[in-house]
Amino acid sequence: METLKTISGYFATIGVAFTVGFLFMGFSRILTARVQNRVGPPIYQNLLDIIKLWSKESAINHGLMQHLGPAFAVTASVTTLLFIPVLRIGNWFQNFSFEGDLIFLLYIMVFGQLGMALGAGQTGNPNSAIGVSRGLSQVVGYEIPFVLALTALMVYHETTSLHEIMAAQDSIGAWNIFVNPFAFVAAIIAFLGMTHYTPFDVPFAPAELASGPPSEFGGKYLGMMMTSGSIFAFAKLTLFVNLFLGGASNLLELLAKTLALYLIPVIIGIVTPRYRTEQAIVFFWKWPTAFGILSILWVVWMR
Amino acid sequence: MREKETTLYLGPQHPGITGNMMVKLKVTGDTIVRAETHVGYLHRGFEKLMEVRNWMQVFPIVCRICVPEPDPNEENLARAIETLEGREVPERAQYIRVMVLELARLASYLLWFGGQSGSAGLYTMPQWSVGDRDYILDLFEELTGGRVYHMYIWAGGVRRDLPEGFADRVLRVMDYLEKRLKHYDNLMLDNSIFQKRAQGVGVIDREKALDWGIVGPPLRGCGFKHDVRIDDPYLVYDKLKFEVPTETGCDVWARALVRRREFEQSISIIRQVMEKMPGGDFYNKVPNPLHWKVPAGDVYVKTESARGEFGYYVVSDGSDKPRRVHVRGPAYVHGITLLEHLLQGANLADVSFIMNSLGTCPPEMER
Amino acid sequence: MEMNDKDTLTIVEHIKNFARRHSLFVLAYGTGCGAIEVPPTMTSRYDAERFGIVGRATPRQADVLLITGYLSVKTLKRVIRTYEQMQNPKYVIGFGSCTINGGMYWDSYNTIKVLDQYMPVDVYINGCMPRPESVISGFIKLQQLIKAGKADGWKKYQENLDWYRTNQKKVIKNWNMPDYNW
Amino acid sequence: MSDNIQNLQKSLSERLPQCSVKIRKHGGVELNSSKENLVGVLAHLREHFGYRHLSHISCVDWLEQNQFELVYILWNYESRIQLFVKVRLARENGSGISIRHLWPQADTYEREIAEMYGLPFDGNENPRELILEDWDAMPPMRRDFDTRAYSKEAFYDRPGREDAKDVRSVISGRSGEEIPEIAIPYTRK
Amino acid sequence: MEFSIKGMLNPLLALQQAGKRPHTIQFPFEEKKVAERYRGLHFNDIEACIGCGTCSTICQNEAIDMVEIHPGDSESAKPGDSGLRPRVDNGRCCWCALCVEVCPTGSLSLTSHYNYVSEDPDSFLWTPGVSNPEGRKELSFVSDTSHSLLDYARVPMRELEGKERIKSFAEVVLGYADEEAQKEAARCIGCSICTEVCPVHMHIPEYISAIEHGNNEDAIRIIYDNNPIGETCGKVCTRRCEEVCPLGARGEAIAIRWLKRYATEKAENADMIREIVNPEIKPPNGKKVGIIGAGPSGLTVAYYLALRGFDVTIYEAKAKAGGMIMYGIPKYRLPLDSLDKQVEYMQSIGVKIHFNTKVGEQISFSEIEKNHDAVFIGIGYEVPYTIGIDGENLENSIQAVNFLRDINADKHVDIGSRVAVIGGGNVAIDAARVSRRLGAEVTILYRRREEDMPADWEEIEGAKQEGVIIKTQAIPLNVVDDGSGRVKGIRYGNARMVTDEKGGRPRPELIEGDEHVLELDTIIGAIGQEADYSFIPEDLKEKIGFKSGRILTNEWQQTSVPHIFAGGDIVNRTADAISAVADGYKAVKGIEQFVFGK
Repeated sequence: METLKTISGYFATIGVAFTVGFLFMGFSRILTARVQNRVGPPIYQNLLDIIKLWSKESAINHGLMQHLGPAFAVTASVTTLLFIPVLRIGNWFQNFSFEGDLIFLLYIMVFGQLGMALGAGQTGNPNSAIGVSRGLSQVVGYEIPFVLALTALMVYHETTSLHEIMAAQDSIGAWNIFVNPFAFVAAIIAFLGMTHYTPFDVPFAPAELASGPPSEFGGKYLGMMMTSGSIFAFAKLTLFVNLFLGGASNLLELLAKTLALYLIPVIIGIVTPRYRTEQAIVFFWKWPTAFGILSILWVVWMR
Repeated sequence: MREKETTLYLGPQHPGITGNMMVKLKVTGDTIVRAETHVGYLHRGFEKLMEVRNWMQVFPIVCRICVPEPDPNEENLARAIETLEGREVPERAQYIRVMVLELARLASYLLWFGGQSGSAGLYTMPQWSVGDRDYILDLFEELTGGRVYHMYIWAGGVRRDLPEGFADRVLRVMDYLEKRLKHYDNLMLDNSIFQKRAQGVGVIDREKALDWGIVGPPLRGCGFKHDVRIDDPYLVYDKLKFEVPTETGCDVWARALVRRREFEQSISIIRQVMEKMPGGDFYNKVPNPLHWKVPAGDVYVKTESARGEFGYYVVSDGSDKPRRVHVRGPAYVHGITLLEHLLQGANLADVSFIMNSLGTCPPEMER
Repeated sequence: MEMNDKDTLTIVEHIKNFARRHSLFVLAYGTGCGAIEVPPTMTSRYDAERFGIVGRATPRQADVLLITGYLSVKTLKRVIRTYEQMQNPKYVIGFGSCTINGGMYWDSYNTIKVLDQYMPVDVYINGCMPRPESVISGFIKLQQLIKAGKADGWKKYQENLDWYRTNQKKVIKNWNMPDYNW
Repeated sequence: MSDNIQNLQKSLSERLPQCSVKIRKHGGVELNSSKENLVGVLAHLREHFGYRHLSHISCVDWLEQNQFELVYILWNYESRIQLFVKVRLARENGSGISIRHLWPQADTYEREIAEMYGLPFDGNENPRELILEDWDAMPPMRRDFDTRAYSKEAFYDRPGREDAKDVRSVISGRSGEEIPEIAIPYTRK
Repeated sequence: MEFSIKGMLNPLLALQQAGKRPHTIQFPFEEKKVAERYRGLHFNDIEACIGCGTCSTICQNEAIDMVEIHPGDSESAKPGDSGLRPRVDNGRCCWCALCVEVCPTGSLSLTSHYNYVSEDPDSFLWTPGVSNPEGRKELSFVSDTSHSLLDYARVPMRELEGKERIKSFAEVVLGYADEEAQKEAARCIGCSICTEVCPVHMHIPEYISAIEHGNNEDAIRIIYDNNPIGETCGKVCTRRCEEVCPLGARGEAIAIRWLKRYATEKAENADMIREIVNPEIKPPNGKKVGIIGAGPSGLTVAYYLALRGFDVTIYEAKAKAGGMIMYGIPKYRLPLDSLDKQVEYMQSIGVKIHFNTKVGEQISFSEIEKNHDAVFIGIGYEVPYTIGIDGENLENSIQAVNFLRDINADKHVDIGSRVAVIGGGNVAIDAARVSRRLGAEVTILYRRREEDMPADWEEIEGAKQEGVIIKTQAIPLNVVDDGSGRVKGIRYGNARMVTDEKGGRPRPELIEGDEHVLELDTIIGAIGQEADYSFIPEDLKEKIGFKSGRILTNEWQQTSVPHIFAGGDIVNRTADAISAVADGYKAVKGIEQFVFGK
């Protein structure tokens, strides 16, 4: 019984993540549209896109990795999600969180990207290849401030368990965003890099790379990638909420917090052009890294 | 992977390319080693088609030569014929033509605003400026009956007079655009990331700029104050007050600023035109188009389009069909010789950006 | 039970069909001068995204190929290649006169005249070039055809590939492309 | 302005005696050069007369005289006088001389002319096709190339318009008028 | 990397836009009004269109075909309409609207309707006006004579001043100069609608085009192809062609007559005509044809038969050839030497003319019949009708035909200083204008309104300019004599127009008591003529069918007596030179067929 409940809990998590993911994306499309002086698509547009893509024939064959790449991505997003406790309390949505899961998360989050990279590399499309290399360069860029920020949190809370970090932020004043604003800034900028919104979308830059790594993926593969994207977006947002905004005790609270967080990259994405790869890396290594280091110093000073 | 030289075909099916053309790039990593422009995807054989059509039938064709800004084509052909025939153009028609050309310039610049920032990933800007361009197209639609292809300027004047109350609507659109220009500044030109992308990119060798046949904003972005409207004034440009802005950066940023400032100048020209618009005739009728013959001779006429000197070399052998109409689009030089040159050593991310700043327009390169 | 299975299948088909017609990814390929009216259609003034119509950069991801006007022989070759790279089901919309019977380039030595000799076309839009409203009407027509199951140009192409290929090779003299084989 | 043109014409005639120099009816000055002198003349104009801007290179096919005419259009940004340099070349087996060492952009013009007229340029062996692809008929811009016939033969027309009638033949058929041979060239179309 | 607050924050101002209402036009739920002169799909007013095909000619895309809307339309259409209508291939059209700008009647326009999508590429063939009858309400880009590409104003013909004219018999019309002619010819759209109503079916668009190109010799050759008295027609033709000229629908028709005149006058004498036309004369075929009357029909028969190798002889009662055009048309309209030149040319190619040979007097009809394989009768209407009022036979009451003949024969006619001409046809006007030239005050009395007058409007205008007074709705009642057998005046009554119950044209009705007397010296009657058939033997007369004074013929001008052909006024009702030429031209074929038994 208990097992059944846990398993159904996993599926519920994935379901919620997927739904929230595509609704958020739909919302961001509408918001973007409104800023752009137009009406925009219906909020469920991404769901239609995904269903359509799944229903397409996919007759492209570039070898095994090409098939596995998107599957990797989905697996990675789902895994990431399942290792993140969605709610602070309660039995539901706790998933596989365990001691030291933060470190694990750091790895698994990159895992999806690597899978994609391998898949894209196999397609032989130079656009994909260049996109992948740009993407990996960018990972190198944003991982440093992100790791620094996480380190600051881990040092501050003296734990690598996400659960415990969440538990420590029991009141608004204890939220890490206020406790360690530098870490938040560093992490959120890294987060921008992770979400691939402008100004950090150079791996996908249509202006020169068509659509970058997924250039050769269509139909089901693209559907998989978009599904994974929706789930992954939610996973990342939840992770950040857990890390900095004290997690959420119910789904509504979670929604509000994730949305607030989600608006940051969306809004910045609307009003900025993209950095070139080297500009992005330099940027990441400058300001966010500085904030990351500051956050650690801050923690050290606080202690 | 980094050191390997990859061949990248940018186009013809590619969102980053301006129109339907191809740039074949050899890249190592993100750096371009060599670039080759391939055109001809839009070749329709205009110049041949003009030789088998009579002088009147040529007019609907020429405006297709440059899709974003058809009017300089019409103006050029009309003026070439007028010169060969010695046909007078009524003053009102000349003012109307200036207005049309400047509106076309504005429309073209609005498209450029979109293209330039869109190619840098600022997707809000094209949504704004292309949407706002529609108001100019509305004016064109009202004036000429066509949104994009106007077929309005023709030998002897213009095709129809201004509609009732048209001047007011033009001025209203001008006010609107001026207001919007501030928004564009905020979003695009003040944007530090945009500046970072644009500055020092696509630098034209200033010493060579004149020799290479560069014209229009790229030339003015190198600090040379050359503009057909002042160098070789046509229509009533010598009766209007306007500035020809120049910048000295020689880079994409300088070109952007030049265009941005010209945008204001064009608005001011249109306001002056509406103020000074004389009455009278708008059309000095040409003979029956079925038998219209233009006296023999050859003439080179040029118009300052949004991208620079737009020239027509027209030869008539006295028959009812042109002997030769040769189009010199500014992109002919910008899009091939100059682009290939500028792309050498440039970053892959800047290709589309540089192309937009040069205003490469494939239909006028290959016609 | 059997009835139920069928019903479920039908419902799934309905959902798929609904999604297909409300999510049309357009390949960003300006093959001809009609491409100048695509930006106004896609941007704020006419905002085609209201219908789920968005641009896509690569043929792999696109559902709709817009042939925006005339095709020179040189472009035709690329368009065929592009079309064949697109994933089924895929649709083609022909813009304006040129795709129907050559338009104003009917006597040009470098442009084809009748597009459906070389690839199937699902919807034709009247105009030279079509206004954004017409373009949107064309998409709405395409949606209706998809709903009715009539937008099956891609099937025709597979079934009559030999015929299309013969026509294509008649104008494309140097066929140095892989022959796709589904 | 007209003074300037006359002065220019005078000094050009003095400095470039190998060319005939005349003031054009529709503005500017025209030089007629021979093929051999062309490069020298253009270089001289560029170096000593300030004609730095090569606006255009055009080619006109004078089929009746069996000649190609190359027209180089130059512009002086200071004196603002347009200069036309014309040179006539043999139509069959003729060739032009490349000037891309003077103006790099001339390369494109020359490639286009070579492709569209079948007129090669000595010193420009750029083999790339510029515009056409796999073209195997007569260079299309030659006057004797019939684009309508080519198009009719090469590209398919949509059927359904065969019922069109000619007004002239309908009228003459109805009235019984017999159009004599002498009149046929004057019939519409 | 410099840090700029402005550069970071200013872009965020763009977010303000999210609070504003988007400017999106939510097509198809809302529609923007299309501009007033938008160039959308075509509409053609089928009724107003005459199928001239100019739209099809100007179209650089060959998008417009001329087709029959219903099968057989092109056969059943009335003259002045080809029966074809434009059909637009929207797979070719580029909506440049050049077709609208050259539509002479203004029937073709573009509508504001532009939206058409279809999966069927064949559905893009439209017949404007038939495919979209509702288009009439959506017209937007319409043709307007003020900015049409066509020139609706005729190049004015230079004429003598009215005052100058009456001083002599000099030709009033001065003719076009080269540029004028070419400019006028350039107005032509070359549609050929006019050729159908021309009785001869002259190749009008072709010779106009030749004139426009400056090839006057070609023009002459084209004219002489089926009209041997082109120059005469160029001066005095009733030009029904100009009535159907498409340009006439909204402006002035092409001056076809003046252009013909211009071209033919370029051949100054018979030798030049011979040289230019340089006709191919077939070797003699041994067949002989006799022609009675050297009027336009007789001359035409003679000319073309001569070219075909016949032995042709004309028997003419008068001293000169030409018939009514020689003796009925005053010199200021048709100088005599102009006709002489053409006759001389005909003689030069082998036409024999026996002058002063009146059939029935100098030679008998049966003799002619005997000596020839076929006979053509073209004697014309030379005997005037009488007015039918009291006092008509008085000394100073004369007939216009006789009067004009005498004047052309340089005889002196005393008409005094006040003249009244009765009638409204060209002969009446001629008589009036000739009388003006003789120094008289002239009044024309006509029963109906001016617009009912059968005479050319140009002639009426000319008469007015010369000071002729035209009294319309005036019915002559009787001639007043001065007691000495001379005319003193004419009594006429004013009339009002009443509509005809049978639907005919309005007819005049005398107003009781509104009677006046016009004092004058001479009355000239000009109400019509008839033929004198007295030379035809009675037995033959019975065989030849007559109907109200005219000989009945078949389409080849053949009478019921197979070897006798007839043409001109005695056959057709139109009574003008060009119809006579047409009759002659048809008779040529008829005679050829008859003689060779085809």
